[in-house]
Amino acid sequence: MEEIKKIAKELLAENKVQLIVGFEKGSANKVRPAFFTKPEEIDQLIYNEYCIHNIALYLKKDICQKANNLAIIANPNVVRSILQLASENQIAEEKIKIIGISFEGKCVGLLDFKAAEEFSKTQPKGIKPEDKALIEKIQAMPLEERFNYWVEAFSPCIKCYACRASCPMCYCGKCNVETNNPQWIPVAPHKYGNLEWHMMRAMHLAGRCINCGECNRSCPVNIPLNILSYMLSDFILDEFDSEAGMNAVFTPALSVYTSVDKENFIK
Amino acid sequence: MARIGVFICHCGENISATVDCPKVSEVAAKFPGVVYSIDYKYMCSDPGQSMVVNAIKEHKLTGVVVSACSPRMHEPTFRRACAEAGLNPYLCEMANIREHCSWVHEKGDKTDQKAIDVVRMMVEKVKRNNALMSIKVPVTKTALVIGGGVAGIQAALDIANAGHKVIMVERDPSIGGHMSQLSETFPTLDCSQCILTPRMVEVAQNPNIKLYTYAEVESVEGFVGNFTVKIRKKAKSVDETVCNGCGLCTTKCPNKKIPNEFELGMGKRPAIYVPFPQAVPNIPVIDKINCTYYKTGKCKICEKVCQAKAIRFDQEDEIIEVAVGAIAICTGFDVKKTDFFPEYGYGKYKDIIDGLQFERMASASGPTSGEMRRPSDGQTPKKIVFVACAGSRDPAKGIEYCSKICCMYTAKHAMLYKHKVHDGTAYVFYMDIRAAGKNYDEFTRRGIEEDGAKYIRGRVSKIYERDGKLIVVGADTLMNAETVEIEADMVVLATAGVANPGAEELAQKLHVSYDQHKFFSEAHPKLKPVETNTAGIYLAGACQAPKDIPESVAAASGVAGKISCLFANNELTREPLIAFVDRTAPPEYSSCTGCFLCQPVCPYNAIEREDVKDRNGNLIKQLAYINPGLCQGCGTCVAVCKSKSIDIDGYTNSQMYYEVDALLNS
Amino acid sequence: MQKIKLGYYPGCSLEGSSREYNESVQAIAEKLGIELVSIPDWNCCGATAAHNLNKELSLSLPARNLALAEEAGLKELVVPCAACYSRFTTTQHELMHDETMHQKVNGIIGKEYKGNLRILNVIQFIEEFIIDKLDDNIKFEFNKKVACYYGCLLVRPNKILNFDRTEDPQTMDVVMKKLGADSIDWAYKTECCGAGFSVSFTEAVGRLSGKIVEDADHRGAEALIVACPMCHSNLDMRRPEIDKYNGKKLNIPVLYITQAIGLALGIDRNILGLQRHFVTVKLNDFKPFAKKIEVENLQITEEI
Amino acid sequence: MSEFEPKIVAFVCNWCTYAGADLTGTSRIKYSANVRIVRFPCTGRIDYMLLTKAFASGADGIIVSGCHPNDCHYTSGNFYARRRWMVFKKICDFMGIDTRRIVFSWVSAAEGGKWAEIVNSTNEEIKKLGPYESYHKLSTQDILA
Amino acid sequence: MEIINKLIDKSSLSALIERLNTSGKQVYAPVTKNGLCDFAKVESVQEIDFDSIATIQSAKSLVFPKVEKLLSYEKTYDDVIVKEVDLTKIPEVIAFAGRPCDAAGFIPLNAIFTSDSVDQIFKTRLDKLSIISISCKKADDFCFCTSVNGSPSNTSGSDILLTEISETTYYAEIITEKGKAILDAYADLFKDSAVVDKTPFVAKIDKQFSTEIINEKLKTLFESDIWDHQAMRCVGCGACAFVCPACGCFDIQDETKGKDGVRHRCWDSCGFKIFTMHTSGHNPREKQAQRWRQRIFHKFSYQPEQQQEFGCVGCGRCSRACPSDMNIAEHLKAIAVK
Repeated sequence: MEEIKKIAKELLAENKVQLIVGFEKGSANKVRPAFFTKPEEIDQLIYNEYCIHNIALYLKKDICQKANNLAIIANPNVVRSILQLASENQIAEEKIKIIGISFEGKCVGLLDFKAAEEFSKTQPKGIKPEDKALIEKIQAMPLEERFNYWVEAFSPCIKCYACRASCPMCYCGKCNVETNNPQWIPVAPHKYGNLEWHMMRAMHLAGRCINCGECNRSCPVNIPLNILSYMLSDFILDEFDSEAGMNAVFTPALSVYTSVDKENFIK
Repeated sequence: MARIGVFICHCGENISATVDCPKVSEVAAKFPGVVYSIDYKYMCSDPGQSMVVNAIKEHKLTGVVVSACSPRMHEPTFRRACAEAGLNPYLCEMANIREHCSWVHEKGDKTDQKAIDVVRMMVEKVKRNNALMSIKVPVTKTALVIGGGVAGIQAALDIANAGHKVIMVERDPSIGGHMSQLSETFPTLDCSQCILTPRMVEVAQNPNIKLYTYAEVESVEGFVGNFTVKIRKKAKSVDETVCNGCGLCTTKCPNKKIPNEFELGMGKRPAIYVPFPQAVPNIPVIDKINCTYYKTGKCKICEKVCQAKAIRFDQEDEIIEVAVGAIAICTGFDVKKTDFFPEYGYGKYKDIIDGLQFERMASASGPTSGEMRRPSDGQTPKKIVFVACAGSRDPAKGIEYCSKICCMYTAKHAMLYKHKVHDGTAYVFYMDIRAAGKNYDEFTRRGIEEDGAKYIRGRVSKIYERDGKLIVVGADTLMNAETVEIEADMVVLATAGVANPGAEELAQKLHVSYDQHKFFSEAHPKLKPVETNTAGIYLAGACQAPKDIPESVAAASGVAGKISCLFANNELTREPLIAFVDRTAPPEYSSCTGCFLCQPVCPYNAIEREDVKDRNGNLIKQLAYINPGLCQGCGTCVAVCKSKSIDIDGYTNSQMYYEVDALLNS
Repeated sequence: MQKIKLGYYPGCSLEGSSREYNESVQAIAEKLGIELVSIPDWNCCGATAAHNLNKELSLSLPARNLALAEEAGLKELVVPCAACYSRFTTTQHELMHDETMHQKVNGIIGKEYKGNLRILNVIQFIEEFIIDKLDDNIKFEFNKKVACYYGCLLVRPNKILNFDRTEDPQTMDVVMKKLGADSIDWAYKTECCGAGFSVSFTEAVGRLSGKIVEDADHRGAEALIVACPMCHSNLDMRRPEIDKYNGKKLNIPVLYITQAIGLALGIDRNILGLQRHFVTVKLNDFKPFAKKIEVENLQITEEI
Repeated sequence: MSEFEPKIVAFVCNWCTYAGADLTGTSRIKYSANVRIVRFPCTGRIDYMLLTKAFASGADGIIVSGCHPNDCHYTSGNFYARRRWMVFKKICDFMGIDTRRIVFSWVSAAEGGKWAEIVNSTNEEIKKLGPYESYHKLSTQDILA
Repeated sequence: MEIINKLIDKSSLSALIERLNTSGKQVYAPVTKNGLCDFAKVESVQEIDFDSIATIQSAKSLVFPKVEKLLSYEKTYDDVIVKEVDLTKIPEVIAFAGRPCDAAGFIPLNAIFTSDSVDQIFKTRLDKLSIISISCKKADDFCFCTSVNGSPSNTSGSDILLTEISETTYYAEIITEKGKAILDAYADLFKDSAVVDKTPFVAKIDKQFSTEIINEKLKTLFESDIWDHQAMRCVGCGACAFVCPACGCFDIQDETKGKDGVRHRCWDSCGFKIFTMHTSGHNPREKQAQRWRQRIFHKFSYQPEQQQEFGCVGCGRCSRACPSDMNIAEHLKAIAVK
């Protein structure tokens, strides 16, 4: 914590960055994302086990886009998001300094992309045992029950799009659901509209999701939609040996192929 | 509001015998947006087309659905008719109710319903068609000929003689190809080199032809009329502009024990060499792998003896970029080596050779000066066995096809052998004698009847060596399939003609398709035999399938004709069914996010990065841009784009969506 | 040493006319710490020409054995008899490629055959589980000139078995070279021994097997090495007919490859069943094993 | 009640399967009339959203078919499609969407017979499965109600 | 109408819910399922969660559902046949055990839907809705009703307000005719009561600012940089608007299936970028800060000016739901002292 503050303060004091993205105390006993531009503000900066928001999200927001250079307090999820965003031409290495923090909360200092890649590979994967258990539970259900499970699970969805808004990988200026003529995904939050929306989102994240679980955390009605992506990430790693968030130069699984991709269902 | 006309064709009785065309027309008339619907006996006939033309004018149609045969058949016909009536041709769609309906289903309500549904789907699609302008592109009137065998030579000369520029690229140090290796040619038994060499010289001397030997195609970009080709000119270590071809270096080279490729390993050559005496160009190259200097850093004898001071040890590969308008692939074929045949000893018996090796042995300029001497001990074989169909027509070997030339050359070989070894016996094992061709059957007959080649109809199951003889075990199917065992001195396998080893890689560079045997695929087996599926790229010779010399030459002249037709125009029109990226007003500029995940999926490298800049030149956004000249319209990028920022004319998201949506109403 | 447990299908021959094959397989397995578990309640594999007459039966007989092996929780199944191996592998191939037949056969045998089993012939068994252990356990070099005889069933049809090169197989040669043998190149490696006529038309056996034995002998082989009970029977038991065909008496003995390995491992000749052979196995004077023998690993899958 | 006649939509590429289906016609091989063919330039163009859209539009079964691997007119569109389908099938399975109703196949321009077989076998399979009620209810009946 | 004061035993609530149900009314009340408390249809009092401070979502979906059919249509060859919604099919609903802020939310919502032209569907739903609220015993850090003219025992918006005054008894204030109708129908469950001072029985929530000050300050703050500052961490989702009892923005969507179609109304949020996006691609509220400003201005400036109602009831739901901890009370306080 003190080390983080020290690095942050120095970066600002020595004019190495214009902006630091981190956390501060929030309302009640929450923490919240915060932005620091002056060394003296760094006293407000905190980092603790509650700082789990994937603040890589802000790299694509105005505040960070305007800054010429910035630093970000980055746990492994944020680091992986940064690498994935970089691979998708969304951020440039020269603009960003990564203050790496392990899942245990240990500061590993400033990381360039090369070091970030190493760091990302050594850190454990994000998936939680309870999520894994839920995936297995669902997979064990008979077909119709699986379908009904999801229809029910999505039924509280109000299409507030917090999942999309808080996902660093959902940076499209115009989301597919906002594309009309044709209207691919029904906008209305009825059961069908919800099912198609979440399926489409999972497909769009396929091979790109870094499994931070932010979508689930942000969802005001607690839909376990992160497991859709978890499940696909697992599949894609197994099937194509492809894993998002590990390399700054990377082509996601659905934008490449090998002539020997193995399936067993094409007649 | 859309004003769609629907035209239902009976196709004589091809459609109407199964589909109730008047009923389909009646139902279609009630589809929203349809203002005119009619059925007629032959829509593609003149009166039929006139109906379309008149209806467009009379009913002010904004779109046309012709419900008839496959669009692969008559789409151009009806698009032309629309254009004639002043309707943009791309506002015409075809509903396939013949190949996909009347010909494959029984008469009945279900089939009628299907026809109706198909028409409805196309009506919904055509409502959303965009008027498109065909794309005009300039034509670079230079042709690239890849491969300098007889096909390449013929194509290059014909194109050059039509007045166009030609660039020829040959992988080996000399042009000439396999034909230059042959001894005599069937069915006339004239000397191969005697007829080929003058043509080779002509290529070298034609001012319209630029020849690159010892060179390979590195990459090809672009499209018909406008290809950019990078050619790798491998370092010959000899300055071609200075060398006078005296050949002194090749005689002085101390390292003369290198297996000679031209002689198929049966002769030797030095490290600096000209492949054969009549080579064009007559410039030696240094084989860097075997050259003593390149291996040890010492020697340089060639440099010392060269009067012209032409040796350049520091020469490097050179990449030359050329612009061409058309490409002729004339890369030829290869033959399977004898090690392909486990039952014939996996190539371990020295006296089993392939047909091409026999050609060299029979050639007066070959390693034995045309004398029959077997490789193992130089003895003259008294008993020789020719095995036709060695690999060919054998599904178990993965080569189902007939290699076509073997029957003829095997007959020729048997004759040549008999002409040289009068007391020898020549056996030929064969499956069938395929001698269709002018004077071909007469030729094989001569081999049997006059030269006494012993033809045995049957296959050779195995060959093994025992006590210095090759035991050829086969069956004579005309003699009760009895086992035949011949103790031979030498065996010649007419091994299968196969694609060049580099064919697949070249096909991928050129984006042309190839069959499972890696032979290049023609666009249509009958009607487009020298075209590929990629516009502007043509095929001649045995790179397409095994061919003999006359066929290769005919195809090459065909290609030259096609290319000359292409070059007769200054501009080309292309189908405008290509992808494009959404653009909109600032500050968005586009819904494209610049993730460029579309870029790797494009097979044509048509997706570029476009910088959106403000007036001061500062970068605002980077967007995908699809080069309309390069895009071939596969649409893979469309499906990959998450924000639906890419769409493709002819198959837009909207068209496909509503085509599917139209299913519901049945 | 961790004990390896593998499924085992001896089949009828190995219980009868080719007991020494069974004995030698068991002996080397035991010596090298491998437990071979026989399929409980196994039945005949149906290896005759029956598959030409009744396809369902010819698939069901092996399928039942395979299903039983799966039920017993076995992952690999060692099938030393080449004929059994051929039927088993063919059955697996056919059922996995024909769902209708698969269902039908499941119905006939009243069990569900899943197709998860790996079926190994004796050479595959040796390659996978024996060969690596040889260096540490070998006592004698098999310093003899041998002709490895594969016969028809071990490598054909290649499309189904996908094992070794059909026309010029090498796997046995590699094993024998590893034992220190001089494995010769000869002409009759995969020629038919006439097994189909073993009883009914021994004259044909005499001719077919005669050529095999003669060529091996002619090229100076001191032993024929086989991996199939049928081949062994013909080449060993039909020696009178063979000699009659060749017009001379040939004394070259015929050994199962497992017997050869057994000898190299120093197992007693009687345990390996050598005394049961018709042609006396005189081979002795084996050199004590001195150093690891490096054998160049030939590419042994057919490339087409 | 008359027998259930499934609605099957086929998404096919122009160069292989569409041409293959043309060949089925030219060869006069009969197959079920329950299929409706939608032509695309390439399987690479086929958006997975169109597949769910087809179910939502009342389809009971879907065929997706294109050039065999290595045969793609555009060299690689079918390879990308194959990956996309692998992932799409996975998510569909996970979400309880009945992938038995989606048949993927490679049918070349020369495989007229295979095309007829694919259509017929799909038709039989879907007949066994019955109408895709759960999806139609969700996507259409519930919404229009 | 003058408030009628009554008492009702806690034990009678069970009968009340049951009898309301049997009379054909649909009773909606806070129910906790999978750790989430939201309004749901109940048939017995046991299902109800009386303890939660507030449901995640407000009660607004009872009159303004997240998706609602406005009409259906059928396209013919040359026409469109429109079928209106049958208003008589709209059920009578009781919103039970919501908080005073839930009830208060219906006031600005009603103003949005009925102030100039009257939205018949909304009006019918609201007319058929009776609201029986319960005063708040507890509050959390996000509650700020007292700053926006409300209170934990505020009666406005409710038809009946219950306040727990003992372990066994609720004090019931019958506020409107609709409330009286319920009282009359189930009079046996109520007992007479004098006026009770509710203050000791309800939560204490400090007033942090006043709506008047906010309204006044906003007049000069349109161009202020405070919006940039406050909206910095906003992720731009619609959670705040969708859980807000007073947010009434909606989107209209036609969903067509072949020739049949329906027109849907579904929730929309001014926080979304696309909310004001023009066809041309131009967006007058291009930045998130502008959208945040719109949210505050609408609730505290435009709505009071045009409809004489503030668009915020201080329930704090938006702050609780916000993925990036945008606390509206904190931001309003900052505006008040600017």
